[in-house]
Amino acid sequence: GGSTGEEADGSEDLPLIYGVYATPLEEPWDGAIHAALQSAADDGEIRYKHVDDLSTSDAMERGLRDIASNEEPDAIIGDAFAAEEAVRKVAAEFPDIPFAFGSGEDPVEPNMSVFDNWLQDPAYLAGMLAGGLTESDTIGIVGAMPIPEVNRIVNAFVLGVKETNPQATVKVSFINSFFDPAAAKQAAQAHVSAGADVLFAERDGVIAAAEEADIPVVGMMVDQEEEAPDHVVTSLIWHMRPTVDAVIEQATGEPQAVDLGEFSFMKVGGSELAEINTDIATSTADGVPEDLVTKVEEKQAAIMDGSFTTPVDESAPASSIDVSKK
Amino acid sequence: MKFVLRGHEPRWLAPVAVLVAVLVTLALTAVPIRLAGAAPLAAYERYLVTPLTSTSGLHEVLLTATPLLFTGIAVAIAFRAGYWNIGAEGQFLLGAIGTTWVGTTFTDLPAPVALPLGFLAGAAGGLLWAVVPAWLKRRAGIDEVVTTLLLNPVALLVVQGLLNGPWRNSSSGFTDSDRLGSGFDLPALIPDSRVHWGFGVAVVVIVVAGVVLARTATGVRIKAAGQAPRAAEFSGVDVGRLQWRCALVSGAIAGLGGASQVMGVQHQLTAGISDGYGYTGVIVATLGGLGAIGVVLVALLLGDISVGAQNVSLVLQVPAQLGAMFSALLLLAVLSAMSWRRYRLQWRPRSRSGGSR
Amino acid sequence: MSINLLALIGAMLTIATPLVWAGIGELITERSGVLNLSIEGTMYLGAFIGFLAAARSGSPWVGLLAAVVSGVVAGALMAFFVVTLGLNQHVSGLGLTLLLIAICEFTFRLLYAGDRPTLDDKFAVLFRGTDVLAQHWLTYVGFLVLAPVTWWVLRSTGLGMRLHAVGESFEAADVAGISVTATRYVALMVGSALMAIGGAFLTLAVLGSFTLDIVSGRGWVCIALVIFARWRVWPAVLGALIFAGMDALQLQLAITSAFDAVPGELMLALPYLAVIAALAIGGRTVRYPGSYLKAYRRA
Amino acid sequence: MTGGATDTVARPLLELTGITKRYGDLLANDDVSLRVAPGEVVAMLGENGAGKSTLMKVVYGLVRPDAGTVAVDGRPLDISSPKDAMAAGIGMVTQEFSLVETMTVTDNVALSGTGLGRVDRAETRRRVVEAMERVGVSLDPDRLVGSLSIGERQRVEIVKALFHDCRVVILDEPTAVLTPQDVRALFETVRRLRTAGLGILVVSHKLREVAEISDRVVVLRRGRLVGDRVTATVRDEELAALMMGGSTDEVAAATATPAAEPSELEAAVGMEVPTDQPAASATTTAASPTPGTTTGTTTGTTGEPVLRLTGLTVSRGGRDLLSGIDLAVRAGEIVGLAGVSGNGQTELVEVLSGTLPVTSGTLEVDGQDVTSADVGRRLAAGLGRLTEDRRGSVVPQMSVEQNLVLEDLPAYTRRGLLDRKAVRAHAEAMIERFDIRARPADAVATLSGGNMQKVLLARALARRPRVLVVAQPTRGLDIGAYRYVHQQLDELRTEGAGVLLVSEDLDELRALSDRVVVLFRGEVVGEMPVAEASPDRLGVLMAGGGSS
Ligand SMILES: Nc1ncnc2c1ncn2[C@@H]1O[C@H](COP(=O)(O)OP(=O)(O)OP(=O)(O)O)[C@@H](O)[C@H]1O
Ligand SMILES: Nc1ncnc2c1ncn2[C@@H]1O[C@H](COP(=O)(O)OP(=O)(O)OP(=O)(O)O)[C@@H](O)[C@H]1O
Ligand SMILES: [Mg+2]
Ligand SMILES: [Mg+2]
Repeated sequence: GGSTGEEADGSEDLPLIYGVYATPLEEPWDGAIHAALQSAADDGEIRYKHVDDLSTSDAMERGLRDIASNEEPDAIIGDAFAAEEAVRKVAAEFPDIPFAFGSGEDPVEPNMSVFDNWLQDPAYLAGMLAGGLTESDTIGIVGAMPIPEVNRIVNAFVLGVKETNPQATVKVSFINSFFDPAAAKQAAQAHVSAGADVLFAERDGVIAAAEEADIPVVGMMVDQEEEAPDHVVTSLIWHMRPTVDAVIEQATGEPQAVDLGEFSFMKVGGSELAEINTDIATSTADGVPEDLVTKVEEKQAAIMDGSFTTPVDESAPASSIDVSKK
Repeated sequence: MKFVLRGHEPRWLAPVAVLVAVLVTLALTAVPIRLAGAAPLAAYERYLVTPLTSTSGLHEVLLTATPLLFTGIAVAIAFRAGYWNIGAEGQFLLGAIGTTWVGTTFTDLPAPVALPLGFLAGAAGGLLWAVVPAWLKRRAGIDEVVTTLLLNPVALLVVQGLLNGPWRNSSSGFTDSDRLGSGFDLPALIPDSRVHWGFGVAVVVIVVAGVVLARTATGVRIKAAGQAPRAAEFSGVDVGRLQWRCALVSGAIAGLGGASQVMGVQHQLTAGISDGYGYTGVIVATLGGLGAIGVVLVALLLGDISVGAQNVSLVLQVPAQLGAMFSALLLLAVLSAMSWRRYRLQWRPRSRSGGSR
Repeated sequence: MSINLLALIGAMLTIATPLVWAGIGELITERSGVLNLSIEGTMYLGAFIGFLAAARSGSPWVGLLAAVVSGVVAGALMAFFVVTLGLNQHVSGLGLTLLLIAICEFTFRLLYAGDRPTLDDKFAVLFRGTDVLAQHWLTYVGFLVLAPVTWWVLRSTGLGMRLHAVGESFEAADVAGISVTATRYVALMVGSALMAIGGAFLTLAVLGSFTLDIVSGRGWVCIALVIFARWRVWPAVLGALIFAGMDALQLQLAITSAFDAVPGELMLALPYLAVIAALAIGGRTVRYPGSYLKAYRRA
Repeated sequence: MTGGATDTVARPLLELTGITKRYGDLLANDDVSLRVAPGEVVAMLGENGAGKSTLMKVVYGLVRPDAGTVAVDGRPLDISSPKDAMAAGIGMVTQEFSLVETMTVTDNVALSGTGLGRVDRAETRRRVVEAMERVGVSLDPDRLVGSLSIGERQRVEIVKALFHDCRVVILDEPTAVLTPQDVRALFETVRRLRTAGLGILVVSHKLREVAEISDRVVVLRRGRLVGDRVTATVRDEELAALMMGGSTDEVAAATATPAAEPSELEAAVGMEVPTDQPAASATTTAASPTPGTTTGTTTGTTGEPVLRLTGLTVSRGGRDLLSGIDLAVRAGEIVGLAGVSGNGQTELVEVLSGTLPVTSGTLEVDGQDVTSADVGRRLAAGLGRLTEDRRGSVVPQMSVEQNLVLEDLPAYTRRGLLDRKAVRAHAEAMIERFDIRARPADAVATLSGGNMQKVLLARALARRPRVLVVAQPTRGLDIGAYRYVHQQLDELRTEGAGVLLVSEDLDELRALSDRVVVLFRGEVVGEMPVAEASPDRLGVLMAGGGSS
C-alpha cells in the first residue's frame, strides 16, 4: 500500500528500513528480501518502505541518494549486483546510515555490509534427493545465467547427486534471463528429451515441464509444492529474516561493515530445504524411498551441527557433468 | 463528427495542445494512483514539477536524458534518410562494448588520451553493428527493419557472452566487467552534479546533426532521399549511398551513447547497461519530428518523467510501473493532441440545406 | 552427439506456436497498411488477462475468451490512434506496448504483490507421450486451421481483396467504395485478437502461470518474420519454424557435451542469425505495401 | 440557372445545388449549382485549380461539401462515401489513378462490387472481359496493373467506372493520357451511354474534345460557375475568356504569339492544326539527319548535334525495350518523338535521364560521351529533363524553393552551408519568370498539377541546358499553361538549344517539332520533316505499318 509519505500512525519510533531493489519484486531473489522485510514489519519490529526496478546504476544511485537525504531511513537494504560502484559511493556519503546490500564484493567501513543467498546447503541436500530419485541417471538443471550465486547452487547440487548416485550425469542449461519461463520450460523439455528424469527448477517454467513429462522436480526460493503437488519433491528456500534481523540491530545501534552472508546459512535458519514431499506420484517415482529421506535427514543434521560443511564452488558449471569425475 | 484540415495553425495551439495532453494524462492516471493507495495530486506534483524545481533534480533530468539524446538523434538521422534503423539498441550495446574494451585494456591511459579513445571505440562499435544490415540493404536490398531489429537481441547476447566469459569481473566473479581505467571517467560537466561530459558530447553531436540536416546540401539530399527516393534519384542523389552513410553515422552515434553511458555513469560493462535506450530512441526521434530540436525536447521530457516517476514510487510507495504507465499515457496523449494541431474537429457539416425543387 | 530429432520437431512446433498466432495477427494488420508495434504489448496483455480470467474463473476457456476480448480492445485502441487520429504508427505502437505492459504489471503487482501464482487448470497436451504430436490444441489449430484459413481468406475472398486494396492503395480502395477506416479497424481488431491468443498460449497452455516479461521479445520477432515473409502467410509460418527450429536445436546443443566449447550465447543467438541468414540468401528487395505507415484521411 | 443555360433540362438526372467547399482559406467550390439531364453530356472547363475535380469528388462522395446538396432523380442524397454514390447509380473516373498496382486488371475492375465472401475468379473474369468488350477496350484481364502503361491504366479506370450499371458517369480528364485511338474509342462509348439515357459529366482541358462530345459546356473559374453554354453555338474564344476571366479580345491578344500567326490560338488550345503548318515550324529539312547538315528554320539555325544516340539498346529480362536507336538532335531544333504509349518512349526518356542503364550503344550530350555517366554528370554535360512522371521528379513534401535547387545544390552552398538567401532569391526569380502560382516555402504537394509542371520546367531551364528532353509536357494542363509551356520550348530552340519532345499528343508534336521520329516496339520506324508528318502517315507508322 502507498501513502502520501506524511502521516504518522504511532509507529514513528520504530526504525525505518528502506528496501531498494534493482529488479521488480516479482524476481524471486529480490522477492525473498522483500518478503523478509515485510514479515519484520508485520511483526511490528520495523517500519518498511521500498522501491523496486531501479534497473540501471544511475537510477540506483539517484534513488539511494534521494532516500538517504530525504527519507531519514535507519537502514537501507537492497541488491547491488549491477551497481556496486554506485551503491558504495552513496554509502560512503552517508556514513551514519547502515547499508546492507546483496553483493559479490566485500564490506566497506564504516557502514557498508554485504550479504548473499548461500543456498549451497539445501542445494546439496536436494541434489542427494535427485540422485536417489533418478532412474535414467540423468538430471537436468535450468538456471538463469552462470553467475556466482547460481553457480554455487548448481555445483553443490551436483555434489549432492554424486553422494547418492555416483554414476549420474547432470546436465545444465541457462536461459540468460531472470524471467522468460517459456524459454525455461523449453530448456527443461530439452533435458527430458535428452533423458533426464529429474529436474531442478532454478527458474520458473521448469515445473510445468516436469508436470507434463510426469517426473519429479525440485523448486526454488519458496516452497513450490502447491504448483504441482504430485511432482515437486522439495524446494530450496531462502530465509532473509535472520539477515534482516541483523540489519535491524545495526539500525537501532551503530552501523557496521560486516559480511552478513553467514546469516543465509542453513545453520542459522537462513536457508532450508522444504519438507520433502513423500507423496509425489510420477511416472518414474511413486513417493520417495524412506532410506533416501533418512540419508538426507542425516546429512541435514550434520550440516546443522557443523560436522559437514558444503563446499562452495562458484565456477561456471559445464553443460553436461559426469558426477563421478567431480 | 469529423476532422477538418486547418487553414492555418494559431500560435496558441501547440502549447495548449500539450497542456490538454498533460491534463488528460493526469485525469487518466488518477484511477491507478488511487488504486495504489496514493493521493493523485501529490503524485502529479512529483512526476512533473519536483524534478524541475531543484537544481539536483534538473541535473538528474539532464543525466537521464543523455543516452536518449544519442539514440534519439541516431534514429532521427537514419529515419530521415528513409533507412529504418530499429537497431539503435544493439548499436548502443556494441558501443558500450567497444569502450569497455579499450577502457579495460589500456587502463593506464591519461584522461586526455583515454576519453577521445573511449568515444572513438564506442563509435566504432556502434558502426560495426550497423555495417551488416546497411551492407545487406545496399548490396542485396535486404530489408533493414528485419536485420536491425533481430540484431538487437544478438547484441545483448554478445554482451552477456563477454560478461559470462572473458570479461567476467576478475574480483567478484560476477557477470559485470572490471572497472575501466580511471582515465576513462568522464568528468562532471556541471560541478557537483552527476551530469558528465557525455551530455556535452551529445549536445555537440545534435547541434552538428541539426545544422547538417537543416542547413546544408547534404541535409536537403537526405530529406529528399527519405521522402521521395525516386525523385531524389532522378535529381542525381545517390539514394543507396546516402542511406548507407546515414546508417553508419546513425550506428556510430548510437555507439557514442554506449560510450557515454559506460564512461560517464557505469564505469564498467553490465548486461543492463541499456535500459531500452535504443527502442526509446525510436520514440524520441519520431515524436521529435526527426529534427534536432524535437529530439532534445522529447529526450528532456522523457528524462523528466523518468526521474519524476522514480521519485513518485519512492516517496509515495506506489509500484514503479505507475511511472511507466504515466509516461506511456503522456506520450500517446501528446501525440494525439498534436494531431489536433493539423486538424480541427467539426460536428457535422454546417448546412446541407437547399434540398430538391 | 545425439540429437533426438523427433523431440526437436516437437519442441519446434511448440516454440513456433505463439509466433504463428501473433505473426499471422501482425500479418493481417500489416496487410491493411498498419505496422502494429503494439504487438509485444498486446501479446503481454493477452497472456496476463488470459491468466487472470482463468485464475479467477478456474477455466482456461474463460481465460482464452478474455484474452481475445482484450486483444480486440487493444486493436481498437491502436486503430483509434493510427486510423481515427492518424498518428505516427511507430510511436503509437511503441507507446501502446509500453502502456499495456505497464498496466498489466501494475495490476499484477496490486493483485499478487510479488507472489508467484499458478493456475489450477490449464490446457492439457494432446497425445501426451509422443514426441511430435504431444502438442496443445492451440498448436494444431494454429498450423492446421488458422494458417490455411488466413491464406485462403487473403487470397480468395472479398475480404482479402479489400484488405489488399486498402493496404496497397487506400485512395483506390476508397474510390471503390471500400471503407478504409472500417477495414483497418477490423484488421487491427482481428489481428490483435490473434496476437493476444499468441500471448495467452504462453500462460494458459505452456506454463499455467504468469510472470513478468513473459513475452520476452517474441512480438518483435513476429514483426521481423512478417517482413521476412513479405506479408505472405506460408513464408511467415516457415519463418516461425526456422526460428523455432533453431531455438529448439540450441536448447539440445546447449546440454550436449560436444558443444561445451561453444559459448551458450552464440547458440542462443542462432534463431536470430538464422532468420537473417535466410533473408540474406532467399530475400531480395522488399516492396512494402503501398499505404504502409500512412494514415488516410479524405479531404 | 446561369445565363445561356438550355431549357432542355426537363427533369434533371443529377442536380447539384449550392455546392460550397473550403480548404482552409481557399474557396475551392463557391455555391455551384448544376444539372445534368438523362442522355446529356455536359463538359466542364476551367483552369488548373479552378475546382473541377473538387466538385466531381463532392458528387462521388470523396469530398464532403461544406454546404449544398446533390440530388439524383430529384431525390436529395446524403452522399458521404463513394459507396453511397455507387448505390445512387453514379460512376466516376478520377483524375488521379485509383488503381491497386499489385492487383490484376480483373480484380481492380471488380473490386468495388465484391462482397466479403469467396470470390469466383473465373466468373468475375468473364464479366470483366464482357465489360471491356462493351466499353470497347482491349486489355489482358490477368495482367497486374503495375505493369500497365499510363494509357492502359486509364482504360482500366474507364472500364472500372462502367463495370456496374450506372445512371450518371463522371469523367475527370479521362483523355489527358489517352492516345487518339483510345480517345476515339472512349467517345464512341460515351455516345452509346448517352443514347442509353445516361447523364455524363466530363472534365477536359481540350476544347476540340469538348466540341466533339458534349451537348452543353459549363465553365468553372476560381470555384464559381461562370458560364453554361450550348456547345453547338458557343465560340472557343468565348469559352477561353470565361475560363481566364478576361474579355474575348483580351484573351485572343494574350494568347497570340509574338509572331502573331493566325492559327496559334487554335494550336495552343489543341484545336485543328492545319496540315500545312505555317512557316513557324516548317523546316524543310532533308530527311537525312546527317550531322553537320545545316538546315534553316525561321527560329534559328540548326547546328551541331547536342544529343546523339548511336545503336542504343536497352534490355531487361532478356527483352529489348529499345533496340539499336540512332537519333540525333541538333542545336536549334525540336525533334518530336511519336509513338503509341508502351513502345519505348518512357524507357527512352528514362535512359536519357540516367535512371535506366544502357545495355549497349552510346549516348552523347553536346559531344561528351555520357553513356554510363550518373545523373550529376549528365546534368553537367548540359542535359535537361522534364519527364511525364511529375510526382517522380519532385519531392512533394519539400518546399518549392528546395525542389527548384535540388539538382544544383553545390551552386547554392557557401562555406558548407546552404545559402538560404540565394535559394530564396532564385525561387522568387523563377516564380516570377515562370508565373508559378505559389510561394517559395509552399510544399510542392499543395500545388496544382499545372504549377507543379512549371516548377519542373523552371528547374530544367534554369540550368540553361544544351539539350532538353521533355515528355508529355502539357499533359493535363489548362490552355494558359499549355500555351506557356509551348512558348518556353520555342524560346529554348530560338536560343539554340536542342529539344527532344516526346508526346502522345500529335497536335502538340506537329505544332512544335521540326522533325518527327516514330518509335514502334522499341525501334525507330520512321523519320520525316514535320511538313510530311501528316496524322495519317504518323498513325500508320505508329501502328507498325512502317516496320518490315
Ligand atoms: N485536399 C486539399 N487540400 C487543400 N486544398 C486542396 C485540396 N484539394 C484541392 N485543393 C485546392 O482546391 C483548388 C481546386 O482544386 P481542384 O483539384 O478541384 O482543381 P481542378 O479544377 O480540378 O484543377 P485541374 O485542372 O488542375 O485538375 C486548388 O486550388 C487546390 O489547390
Ligand atoms: N496535400 C495537398 N494539399 C493541398 N492541395 C492538394 C494536395 N494534394 C493535391 N492537392 C490539390 O489537388 C489537385 C489535384 O492536383 P494534381 O497535382 O493531382 O493534378 P494533376 O493531375 O497533377 O494536374 P492538374 O491538376 O494541373 O491537371 C490540385 O489542385 C492540387 O493542388
Ligand atoms: Mg482536376
Ligand atoms: Mg489536373
